[in-house]
Amino acid sequence: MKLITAIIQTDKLERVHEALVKAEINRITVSRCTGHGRAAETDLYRGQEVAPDLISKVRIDIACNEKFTDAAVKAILESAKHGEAGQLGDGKIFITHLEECIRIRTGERGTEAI
Amino acid sequence: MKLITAIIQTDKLERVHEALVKAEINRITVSRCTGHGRAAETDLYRGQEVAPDLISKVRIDIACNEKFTDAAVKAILESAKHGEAGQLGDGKIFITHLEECIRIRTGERGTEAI
Amino acid sequence: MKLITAIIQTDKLERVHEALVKAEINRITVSRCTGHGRAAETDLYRGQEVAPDLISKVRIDIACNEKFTDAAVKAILESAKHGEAGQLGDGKIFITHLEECIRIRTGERGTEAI
Amino acid sequence: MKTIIMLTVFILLAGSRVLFAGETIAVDTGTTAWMLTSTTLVLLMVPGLALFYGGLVRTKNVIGTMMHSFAAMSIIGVIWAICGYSMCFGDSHGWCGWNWDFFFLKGIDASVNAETRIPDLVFAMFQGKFAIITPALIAGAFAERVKFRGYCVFIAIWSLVVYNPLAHWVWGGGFLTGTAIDFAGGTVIHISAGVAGLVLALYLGARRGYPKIAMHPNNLVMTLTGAGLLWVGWFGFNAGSSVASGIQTAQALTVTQVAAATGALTWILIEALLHKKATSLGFVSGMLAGLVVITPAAGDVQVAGAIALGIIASIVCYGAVIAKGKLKYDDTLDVFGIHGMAGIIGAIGLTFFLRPMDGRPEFLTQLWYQTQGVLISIVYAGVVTFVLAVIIEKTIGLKLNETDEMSGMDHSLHSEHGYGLLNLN
Amino acid sequence: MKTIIMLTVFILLAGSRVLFAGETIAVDTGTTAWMLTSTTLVLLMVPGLALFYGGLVRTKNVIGTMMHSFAAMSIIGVIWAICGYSMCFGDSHGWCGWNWDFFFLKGIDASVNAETRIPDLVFAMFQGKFAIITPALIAGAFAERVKFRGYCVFIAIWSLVVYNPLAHWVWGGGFLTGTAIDFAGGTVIHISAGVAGLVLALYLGARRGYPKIAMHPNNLVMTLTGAGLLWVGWFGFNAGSSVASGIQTAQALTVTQVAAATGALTWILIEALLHKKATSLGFVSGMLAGLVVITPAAGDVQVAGAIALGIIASIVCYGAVIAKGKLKYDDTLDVFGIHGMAGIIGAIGLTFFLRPMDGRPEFLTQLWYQTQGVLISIVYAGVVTFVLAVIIEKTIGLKLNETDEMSGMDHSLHSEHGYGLLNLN
Amino acid sequence: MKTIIMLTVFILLAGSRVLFAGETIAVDTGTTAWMLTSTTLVLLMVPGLALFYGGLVRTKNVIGTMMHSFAAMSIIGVIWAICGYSMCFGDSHGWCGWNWDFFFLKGIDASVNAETRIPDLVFAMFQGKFAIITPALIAGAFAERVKFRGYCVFIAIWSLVVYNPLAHWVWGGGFLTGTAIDFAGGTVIHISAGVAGLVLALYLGARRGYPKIAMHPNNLVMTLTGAGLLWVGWFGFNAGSSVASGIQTAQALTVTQVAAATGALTWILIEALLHKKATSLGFVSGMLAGLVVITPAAGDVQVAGAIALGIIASIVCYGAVIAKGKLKYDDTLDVFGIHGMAGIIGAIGLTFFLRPMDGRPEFLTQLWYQTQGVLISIVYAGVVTFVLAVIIEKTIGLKLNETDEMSGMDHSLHSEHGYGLLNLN
Ligand SMILES: Nc1ncnc2c1ncn2[C@@H]1O[C@H](COP(=O)(O)OP(=O)(O)O)[C@@H](O)[C@H]1O
Ligand SMILES: Nc1ncnc2c1ncn2[C@@H]1O[C@H](COP(=O)(O)OP(=O)(O)O)[C@@H](O)[C@H]1O
Ligand SMILES: Nc1ncnc2c1ncn2[C@@H]1O[C@H](COP(=O)(O)OP(=O)(O)O)[C@@H](O)[C@H]1O
Repeated sequence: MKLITAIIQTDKLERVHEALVKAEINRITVSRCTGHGRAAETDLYRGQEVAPDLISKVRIDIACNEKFTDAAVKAILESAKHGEAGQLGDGKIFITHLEECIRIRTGERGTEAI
Repeated sequence: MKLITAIIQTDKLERVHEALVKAEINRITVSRCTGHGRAAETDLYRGQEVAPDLISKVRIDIACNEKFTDAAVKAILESAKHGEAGQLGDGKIFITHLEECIRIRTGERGTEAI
Repeated sequence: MKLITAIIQTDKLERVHEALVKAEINRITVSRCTGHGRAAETDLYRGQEVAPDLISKVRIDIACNEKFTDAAVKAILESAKHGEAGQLGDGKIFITHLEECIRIRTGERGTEAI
Repeated sequence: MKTIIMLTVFILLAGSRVLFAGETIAVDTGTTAWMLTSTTLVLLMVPGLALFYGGLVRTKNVIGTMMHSFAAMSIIGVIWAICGYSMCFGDSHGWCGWNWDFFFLKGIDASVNAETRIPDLVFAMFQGKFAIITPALIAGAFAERVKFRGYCVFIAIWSLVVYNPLAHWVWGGGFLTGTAIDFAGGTVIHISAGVAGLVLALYLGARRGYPKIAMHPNNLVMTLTGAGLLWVGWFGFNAGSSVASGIQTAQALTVTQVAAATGALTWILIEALLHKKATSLGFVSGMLAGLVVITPAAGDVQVAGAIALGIIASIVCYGAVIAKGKLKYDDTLDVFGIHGMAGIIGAIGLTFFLRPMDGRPEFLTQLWYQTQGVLISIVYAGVVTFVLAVIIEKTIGLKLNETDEMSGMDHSLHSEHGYGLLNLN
Repeated sequence: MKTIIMLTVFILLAGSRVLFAGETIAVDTGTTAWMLTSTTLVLLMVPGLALFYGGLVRTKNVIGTMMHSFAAMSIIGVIWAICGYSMCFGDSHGWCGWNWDFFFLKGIDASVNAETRIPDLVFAMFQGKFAIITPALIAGAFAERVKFRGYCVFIAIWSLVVYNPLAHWVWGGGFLTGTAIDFAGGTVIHISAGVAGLVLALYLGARRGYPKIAMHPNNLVMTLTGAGLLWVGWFGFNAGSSVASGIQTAQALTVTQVAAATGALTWILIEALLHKKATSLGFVSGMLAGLVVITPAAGDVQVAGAIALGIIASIVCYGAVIAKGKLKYDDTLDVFGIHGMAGIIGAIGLTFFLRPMDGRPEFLTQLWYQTQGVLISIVYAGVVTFVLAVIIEKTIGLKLNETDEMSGMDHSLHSEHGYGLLNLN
Repeated sequence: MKTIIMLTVFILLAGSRVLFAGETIAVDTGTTAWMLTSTTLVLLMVPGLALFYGGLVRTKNVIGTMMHSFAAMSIIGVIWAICGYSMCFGDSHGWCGWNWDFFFLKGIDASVNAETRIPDLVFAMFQGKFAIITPALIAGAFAERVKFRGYCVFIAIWSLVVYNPLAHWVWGGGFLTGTAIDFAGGTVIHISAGVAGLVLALYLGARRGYPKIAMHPNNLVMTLTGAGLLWVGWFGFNAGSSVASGIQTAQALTVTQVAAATGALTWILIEALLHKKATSLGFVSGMLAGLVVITPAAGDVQVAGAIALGIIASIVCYGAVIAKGKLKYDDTLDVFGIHGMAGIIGAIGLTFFLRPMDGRPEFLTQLWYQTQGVLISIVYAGVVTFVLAVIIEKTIGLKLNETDEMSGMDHSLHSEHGYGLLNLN
């Protein structure tokens, strides 16, 4: 099992979610985070353009079985990119190994429980 | 060492926390997240029942030594379930391998530092 | 590749961020969390000192290549400590193995993409 | 001698230091005080509305939505002083009024109304706040999907071609003045705003994802706060519309309070019956329905009538909101469902509860007057709004494009974020 | 001739257009204006209180807590117009007043009070706001653990059997009228609410986890905002209670301002001394103590007295709050510790600072009058509240069950979330 | 007989029940009502300012920043009643006024002003609110980096040695009274606060990381709400400064409304031109510039003048804020850039738009009077503030140390968190 963590732009959450659902990945956990990468979004503050240090991002965590990993990554890659060429700040996907997964409701473990 | 990540219902945080403390697990990190699983909670919006897409959840991260893992999981399983049978949306527990743990205050490493 | 997760005190975010930048680690993801450890911060509530159960903390996630890991840890350790001796609540650093990293903008993978 | 004494008394007592050649009109300081206060209270409704609406949209649109109210405050604020007052309350010329003396409010700089005994400027400012709030109300119907520039141009022109004429017809000496009862703006304000909102919601189409995706209020605390300010401000709105500080003022304030309370109570009782829950949004929706329904009627019905109207309004508006859900059109914040519907009920329904008074027309005559006012208001506001919307959409654009809608108005239109606190800073 | 002139003058000057058969009472537009304003200001205290209380509870209860204030606004709002006013200010019948003429406020639709020269409806509405705020205050004592339905029924009945009689006794011509000084509601409002709160807090028991688990205010910004609105609204509360727009009004406003400022300052000085920190919650608590303590005294003490009372109230309330912590009972938002205690201090303490005036009773007589008022208020409110609470708890239920308490009132009772912004939306 | 009739009329009509030995001054209930309302409205500006400023700082300083406004409310609230009023409006003694009768407001407990016909206490309270808001304004300049204790001491002394003398000179019978026009406090309030803010910002130095690190407003919703309350409260501020309820009051209210609307509109038009975005912060900044610029001029210019001043103020303030960015000094919330600059423009610029009136000095004379007032205000406030700042910094400390600044004022100074909701609770 893998744990896929994607950091994406806030305005793409809806689309990524839709893409994942289309790829039959229905269970996700989402949280707010703030990122510092290469992107530089500007806000206006009393007539001055201000590039905030830390930019709002969304973090999506997906636990999935190996065979779904590629589909999930593909869905995210396609839906989270701004335009054809992508934009600075479009985000990253991190994948780690997931040793165990347990469904609290039933106590099921492992791939069943994903 | 293991990193246990549990996604639970918000109303269970207090109970899970208590259960963990009873199981002698005192250090935890908690954060808000939003989940999309099989659960469907409804809100009322001007007389219409609305099933939000994303539901508030709580994420608990616990780093612990191998020998505490089972106790921790057990404590969560018992305290996070709604009723005997459990409810849709009760959540998941994910376990990954933790390679290193460092206490910032002292610089201690490894199992000592948990 | 490693995924470094540091839980630090909120007032140290600025300094840690600066230290990381100095160590040439420019990309980080930050989020709010709440911790329960050994620390006991007190708030005043109508004349009564109240030790909240859960204390505000900041979580920093850094994905980096192996060779940067030590530099990152060192930077955090030095900048996140309160005073010479450190303080209860200064936080922890957790390190897990990162299997894959993908840049959404370009689709690059692996160490390139960090 | 009588005259001498009286003049002396006038000058000494009435607190007025400005006398006019020939005629001597003393300011009534008491009435003026209340009208100044009312003006202030109605202005308070604008931030109140900004909070009310702002709390109901999604996080990414909170600033953009608040800006709709604030923009009305400044755009109409300027236009009104320049020519709006003149169009509404100038000498009647059919479609609208006009009086060069009122241009830039120059000619009323120091004049006092002989009947109400308040400075004309106070009346002008009081009325100006109504002109401000009306377009701000409309904004709720197409919240979360409108361009700021288009919106600004829209309300400016709408105010000139819809609001000002309507207000002139009903209040300013136009052809409806003296027939239809519209104490504080049921037809002029709520029906016209409600209908305009409906037309725009239909013309612009729904938000992306509506109604499939649930769109949660970002801050109900804010909405409740706004509702509180609206209730408070409405006392100025209705009780101020007596342009007095006397018995009718007291009557208007009383029924306003009672209708709001009844409306709120009714709505949560309906919810309790149907869902076993009473929501805060339901509470404020019912409150609003009650406030709107009593607006045209405030000077002319009594407590029992206010209770009846409050109950009816809440029930009907509840139904209208449910119906919207069924019909699947996207009147984001139910401007038509609440302001439009309750306005219509109030304007027509008041006929059934009129305070007995000498010289009233017969029941059926009055009912016809009221219905006529409502119909004219609906048709005129509907048609002109539609034409205006089409013109603006085709020229400078009114509907937000999908990308900007998804990023949210705050980011795409204003380069800001409502809640920096969500970030680490 | 004198009469003729005078009548002419009346009609021309006094801004009144409603004259009554036989007697001629002209409305005083100025006093009316201030009383209308005061009514509005006291209404503003209701959302103010909703913000104040709402900010102090945990996130999951913010809407439920705000709804307590709003519900009072609508439930008591309706009851008051129907029968509350009659029970308080109708002809005295011992336990309460009654006057069929006041039923649905019908008989005072157009009458003017001969002494104050304001329309009776204005007075009725002004007093109605007091009836609204009193039960809303109680809600703080059992915040975070009460059923909404039970609460609604409770305040409705409490208003009828506790508030209305008390108000009648002290203000409406009952047996305490004319003895105990209670300018704007020290006994009637704050003591009765404080004691009722204490009784309920004890009867319902503590929140789960109290006092072991620290329960943090979810939004101090909101609490401060609410406190600001309360301060502002209190000017209507106290200065309006003069039912005039003159010197006593000015005196009441002045001491209100001074006592609030002193109370706030005292509390943060205590904190600074004991903890080397000055908290915002301390500031507003002291402010509230100052406002409450001056409420019964506002028309009868001077600046120096207001300062003294503000200091004493803050010190005593600080102590009371600490004591609560020691005694471990769970008066969630310190309704007794602040409203109850400061109300008692004010009601009795004012005797020491009375403005010298002819015709006052002797010091000890007055002190006894005051003590008597306080005691009656404590005993009556305490006993009746207890009986009522038991009845409601045993029938429809008052205390929230543990599961719902843990989920939070917002979710379990109202199906809503206060801050959608915390989610991604 | 004339006298007898008149006296009878006085007593019967004017609503006054307090007559003085010898002279008979009846309270004008209407004017009193409006002045009481104005007092309340100006008080509302204090929480308004707390919200406005509080929303603009970083999350960790939100409570600390709000406390600046609230602290002013209580500290100056007490000082003013004790001696501030006496220093401002007592008999002139050169540097300041003094009148033992006004000490603790004792001597004016029941007196009525013969000219304005309002109780002296009302005037004292109205003026007191101005004394409160001025130091609260300054706080914006050194927000996020000042010790609470130092701040409290600073504003207390500043009020005594800067505000009170200045107010005395301009309004209280001092050497500027009758020459410089300063209707509602352009020089006394905004220029003095702006200059004091600038001096302190320069003396205390920038926040850590400024201007490199972007410091985001934590809550623009809150700032907009505060701005709304400021606009509303400003009606009391300016229209109340007529100390009447008549024509000049109406004029002041009108131009206040128009200037605010124009200022806001101008600022967002500038932004639209330069950046193709209109921000909400820009809107409220322009609104504020408009409100400040009209403050000294409110009683003496007409609508067209208000529009002109609003436009000019917005443009200049926009420039001033940009200039600050270039000069890299850290006037956190642009107290100088907005209040200082707009105050100066208003005080001098009003000369160009004066309402034609008999008995005005020549244009150049008036221009010189105005300039003189501005210069004296700048120099006096600047120098004394500097001296005071140095003394306080060297003794009890004014600037926050770096550690506390990084933890945030809320935690380090007040042991609180503004938004508990961000945590899980
Ligand atoms: N190595 C990393 N560790 C942690 N977070 C990262 C890392 N790289 C990127 N991120 C997250 O992804 C977001 C987008 O990164 P960015 O550098 O702007 O994208 P890109 O590399 O495509 O230009 C950042 O704001 C940050 O939150
Ligand atoms: N595979 C997963 N990946 C990420 N998060 C998950 C996954 N499965 C469940 N979750 C999280 O757990 C929460 C509860 O899941 P849900 O499907 O409702 O529980 P159950 O499977 O017991 O019905 C979800 O809202 C989501 O946040
Ligand atoms: N084993 C752990 N699992 C999860 N989070 C932890 C763990 N240990 C510490 N933390 C996080 O780090 C924070 C600081 O821990 P604390 O125990 O106060 O530090 P120290 O061990 O240096 O005294 C805690 O508030 C918690 O959020």
